[in-house]
Amino acid sequence: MSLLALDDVGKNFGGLVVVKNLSFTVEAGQRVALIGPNGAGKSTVFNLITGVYPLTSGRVLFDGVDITHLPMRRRIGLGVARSFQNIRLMGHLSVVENIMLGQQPKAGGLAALLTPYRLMPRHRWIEEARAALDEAGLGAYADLSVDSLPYGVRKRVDLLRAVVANPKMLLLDEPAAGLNERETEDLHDALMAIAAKGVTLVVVEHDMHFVDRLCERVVVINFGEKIAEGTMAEVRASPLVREAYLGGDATVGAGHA
Amino acid sequence: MSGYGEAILVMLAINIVVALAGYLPLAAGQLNLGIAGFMAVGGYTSAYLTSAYHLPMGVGMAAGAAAAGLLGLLVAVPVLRTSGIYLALATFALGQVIQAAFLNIEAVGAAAGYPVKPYAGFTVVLSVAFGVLVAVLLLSRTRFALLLTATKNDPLVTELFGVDVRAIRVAAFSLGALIAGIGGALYAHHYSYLEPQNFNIMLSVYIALYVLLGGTQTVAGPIVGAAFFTLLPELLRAGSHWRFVIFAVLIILVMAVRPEGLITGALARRLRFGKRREAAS
Amino acid sequence: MKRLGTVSAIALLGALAFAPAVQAASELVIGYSMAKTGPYVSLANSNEIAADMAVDEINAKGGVNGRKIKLTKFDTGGNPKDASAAVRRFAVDDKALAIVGPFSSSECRVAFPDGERMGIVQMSMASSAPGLTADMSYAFRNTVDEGKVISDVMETFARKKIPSARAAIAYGTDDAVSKAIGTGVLPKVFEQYKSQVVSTVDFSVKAFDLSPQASQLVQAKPEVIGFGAPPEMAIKLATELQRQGLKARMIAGTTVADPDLPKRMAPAGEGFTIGTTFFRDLNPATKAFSAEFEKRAKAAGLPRTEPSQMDAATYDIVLMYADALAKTKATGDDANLAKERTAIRDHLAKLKNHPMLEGPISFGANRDSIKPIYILEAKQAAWTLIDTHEPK
Amino acid sequence: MSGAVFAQQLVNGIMLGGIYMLIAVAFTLAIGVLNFLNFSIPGIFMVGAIATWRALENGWPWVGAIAAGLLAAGVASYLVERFTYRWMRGLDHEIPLVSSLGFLILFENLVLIGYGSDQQTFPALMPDFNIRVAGLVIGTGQLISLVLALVLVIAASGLLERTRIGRGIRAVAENADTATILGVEIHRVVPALFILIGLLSGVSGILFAMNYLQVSAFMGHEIGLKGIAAMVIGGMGNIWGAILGGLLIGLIEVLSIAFFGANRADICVYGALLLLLVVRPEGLLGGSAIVREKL
Repeated sequence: MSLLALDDVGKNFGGLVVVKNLSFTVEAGQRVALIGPNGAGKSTVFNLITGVYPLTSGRVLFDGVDITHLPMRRRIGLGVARSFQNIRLMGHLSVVENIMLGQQPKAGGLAALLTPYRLMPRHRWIEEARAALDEAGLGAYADLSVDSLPYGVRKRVDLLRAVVANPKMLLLDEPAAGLNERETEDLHDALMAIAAKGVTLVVVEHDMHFVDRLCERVVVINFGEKIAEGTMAEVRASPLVREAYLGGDATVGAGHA
Repeated sequence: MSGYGEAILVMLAINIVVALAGYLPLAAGQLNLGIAGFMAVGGYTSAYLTSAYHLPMGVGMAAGAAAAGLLGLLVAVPVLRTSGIYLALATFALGQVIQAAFLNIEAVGAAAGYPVKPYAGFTVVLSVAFGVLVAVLLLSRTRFALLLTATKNDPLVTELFGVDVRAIRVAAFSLGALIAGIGGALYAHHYSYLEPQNFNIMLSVYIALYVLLGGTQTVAGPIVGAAFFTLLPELLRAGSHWRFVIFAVLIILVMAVRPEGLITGALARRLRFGKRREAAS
Repeated sequence: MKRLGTVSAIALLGALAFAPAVQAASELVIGYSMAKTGPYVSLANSNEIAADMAVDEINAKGGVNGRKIKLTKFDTGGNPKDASAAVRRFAVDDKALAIVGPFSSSECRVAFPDGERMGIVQMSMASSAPGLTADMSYAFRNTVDEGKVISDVMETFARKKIPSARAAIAYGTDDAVSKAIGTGVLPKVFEQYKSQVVSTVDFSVKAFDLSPQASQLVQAKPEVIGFGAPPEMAIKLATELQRQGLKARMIAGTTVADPDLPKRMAPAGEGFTIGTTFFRDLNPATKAFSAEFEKRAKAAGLPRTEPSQMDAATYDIVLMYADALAKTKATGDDANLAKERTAIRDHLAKLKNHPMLEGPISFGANRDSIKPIYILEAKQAAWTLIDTHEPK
Repeated sequence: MSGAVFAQQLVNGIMLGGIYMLIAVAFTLAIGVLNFLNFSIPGIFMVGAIATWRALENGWPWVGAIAAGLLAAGVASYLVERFTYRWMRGLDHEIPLVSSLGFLILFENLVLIGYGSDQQTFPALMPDFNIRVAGLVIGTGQLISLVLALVLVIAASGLLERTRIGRGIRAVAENADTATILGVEIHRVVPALFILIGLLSGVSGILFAMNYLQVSAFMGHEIGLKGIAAMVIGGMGNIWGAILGGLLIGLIEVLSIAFFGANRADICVYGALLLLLVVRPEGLLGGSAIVREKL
């Protein structure tokens, strides 16, 4: 059974068709990339999977559960977490508090909500959030406002916030965008380490070199439709894909698109 | 202590309570322009129960707070389907309706007002206000407070991280209404008289101003705001006529220089972090 | 820097809270709770002139019991909470023997219970909401019962055969005094004088548009309209009635007694008849008072220089206090303060036909004053005295 | 109630609605374009009327006095823009609201110091400023207000549709950042809009004074609150909605006074507003403006 399955998914905004008859699956533990030209509907697919937009047609299955109509806040409990293209950290919270938003206190309900944890500097949640930051090499930033951080650091905090939710599947929206070579390399290593723990990765990314190194499988969409699927090499051979990327055979797979 | 000082401290204490009532929903990004209405519900409920049924003042106040909180819950559930400005306007309408309703209820004197018998003196008012303050401070150190800020900052992302944003908003709003009820009950029992005319829109607006001027990101914000609005007109007393003009100009200037309020989260963090660094060195 | 801010804020708070006012021991202190700013400014800020006048006159004659009188003032801005603060300051910090004011009924409601708890006399110059002084013993008002005033107006109408068979009632519904006049006083008075009430309309005292009410009155065609609301509303209703073409005589009690009212509502207010407790051209004393008042009001740059009934009432309150201080041999010494304050109360409560500027004043069962009522009619943009009712 | 009185009451309601309209349009422009609940509008309304009254007291001719009132209102509104919105654009929507309230307090207290709390008599333009038709009395000031409101709204929509500054305003209403990228000079468009809002409020205040023959420091309060209600009922940001909302609020107020008494009128007016916000928050004429933001 696949971890994620999109079954004939469609999405219209008013009269505008953004996603059409889209079906693909992701197996547990896989590293999959979702690529396509600008405006192909990649981010919309993420929004459909996470429930930000309701589907116009079709269904979404996750871990054997039909989540098509599940409220978006319930999906993280099943194991779906995501990062954001335009880094959406909470500017009024500190770094460690942003990480704590990612933490999913499992039991306790109201008690978990109302524990005055900040009165206890050694509280489990704070400890865990700080430990996660230390592990990611971000410990020095823990008590700063996120607004004051450099772009690369904010990007890593955004990713870490999704990771601490302990998801089964991580949706990453352009994780490498805006990073320099060194940072991209670090990101690659970090994602490989996350994957090694058994987390499934689905990545939207324009940096084909990065995709090529990270992902085992690629799904290509254009105008909301799937036009190719397979390994990077297979996809690269597809004439439809070449056409989609402005007919330029050099752009696909060679560096930054 | 001087009689005047006591009177000012009582005003300050009640203003802090109602500022906290406005702060909780504002921390989650909702402006309540009907706080005076919730105060009226709390005040009248307590006054009526203690006068007509001779219940003890503590019971009356608790009932007043509960009534205001319950009303908040009833209003918040339908109205919070929408957000932002709509909630502000709905609460404004609600405040007007509550005021107009009390003008029509003869059992509590309608326009003539309602005398309140049990008297809450200086000590009682300050103790209750202190209790409310401690409760809100404790609350501000929980995950709930974290989620309030996150909800205000970015409701969509907060929801994606598994938070029922609407429930958080409803809870913040209703808790605020409950605290406003306590504030109203304190007012009723200290000033011994309730008039519907006192609980007008301008009172709600001023309470919202306490919070926005002080800052919506920390509990210190509404306290500083309430102190600013209570003490400044007293300090400007010498200017008599001009005091409200100076006061208005100060509001405009403060908001121009610190649009997020006098006390921001970043400032509070800097102070806290600074302290920690000092302790470490 | 931050710490400096905190420290100075605490210091400031401390200064506010703990600094008692410094008093010269040789003076007898009277508190004056005034609504000099805020919503009542136009009615209340001239009271201060009358109060100062009274104090100056007393001190010019050597004061009371060999000591000068000192008026210590507190501006409440018309706000009940501040009126409460004022009582506390006068009673605790200033060691006042009695308090002039507060002004409005809303302030009295809050300040009277405070005064009761602290055992200090207060006397309002303007509040006329019914029943405010019941259950109290230190709360006085130098104002009269609206029922008596309006009844006097109707008695004058009956005596002078002014047509009043068809009557209507117009009152403010969200103000205690106005509503009491509209629902309690006027129906009873009209019944007593055999006037048939053909229409009753109510309005909010904040309303600006009285067209629906006027339309109803126009249809009912009354000869007199009993009116219960503040003066501003009288102008609005008279103007609107004129616009819709109704000629009826409006009558009212002391709520609309504004010296400038006929001028402000002219020509719509022609024939408006009210009962009040002060008339400037009554006798040499009132004329002299008015002349001196006018001089001081001009010097202070006030827009209105003619004294109102509240100004006269304020003046008389100070004089009554001075008389009470003299009769009770008050010293203002800390040790006897509570006893002396109570003695003042007991003296005032027994006052009978005490000759004052407004006429002979007594205090009734609830310590509301009983004094002459002057019936005034608006003629050519001025009040003219058409009748006087001495207290029985 | 007889037919004649009911007809008169309908006229009264529509005429009162005419007064509410203009102020509702001013509120709706501020909300629709700038997402700014501008609480200084009742203050500007009052400033326009007071300035006109002062000028008349000083013996100015009517035209000059009205021009002075409009100028004062325009300047006041520009000041509000200068010291509230300009410094706070892009922050939470309730922040400029605080400063606009600061301005309301400022304007009212300045007038309070200058002219007292008394309501002042505003001179009548002519002895009987009314039209009498078939037993009905129609206030000319209200009628002018009603007609003027309609004319101004048609003119304003024309302005928004056809002129450069109008297109700029609409672009800002869509998205201020995009508008800036598209080359809209936001630093000129927004002040222009504020001056327009000021003039509308000023006209409204002057017509109010001519009609009710009174001005005072707090004259803007009641009408401002009703104007907000009218704006919401019509649909925030929709100019025609403000017209409809103004009429409806006027009618609800007058008819509820006539049938249930004045102490029930506020319950009816604000109860209707509350009900509408629960049932149909976008207002009667408002489209569904609540679109999920894009990630």
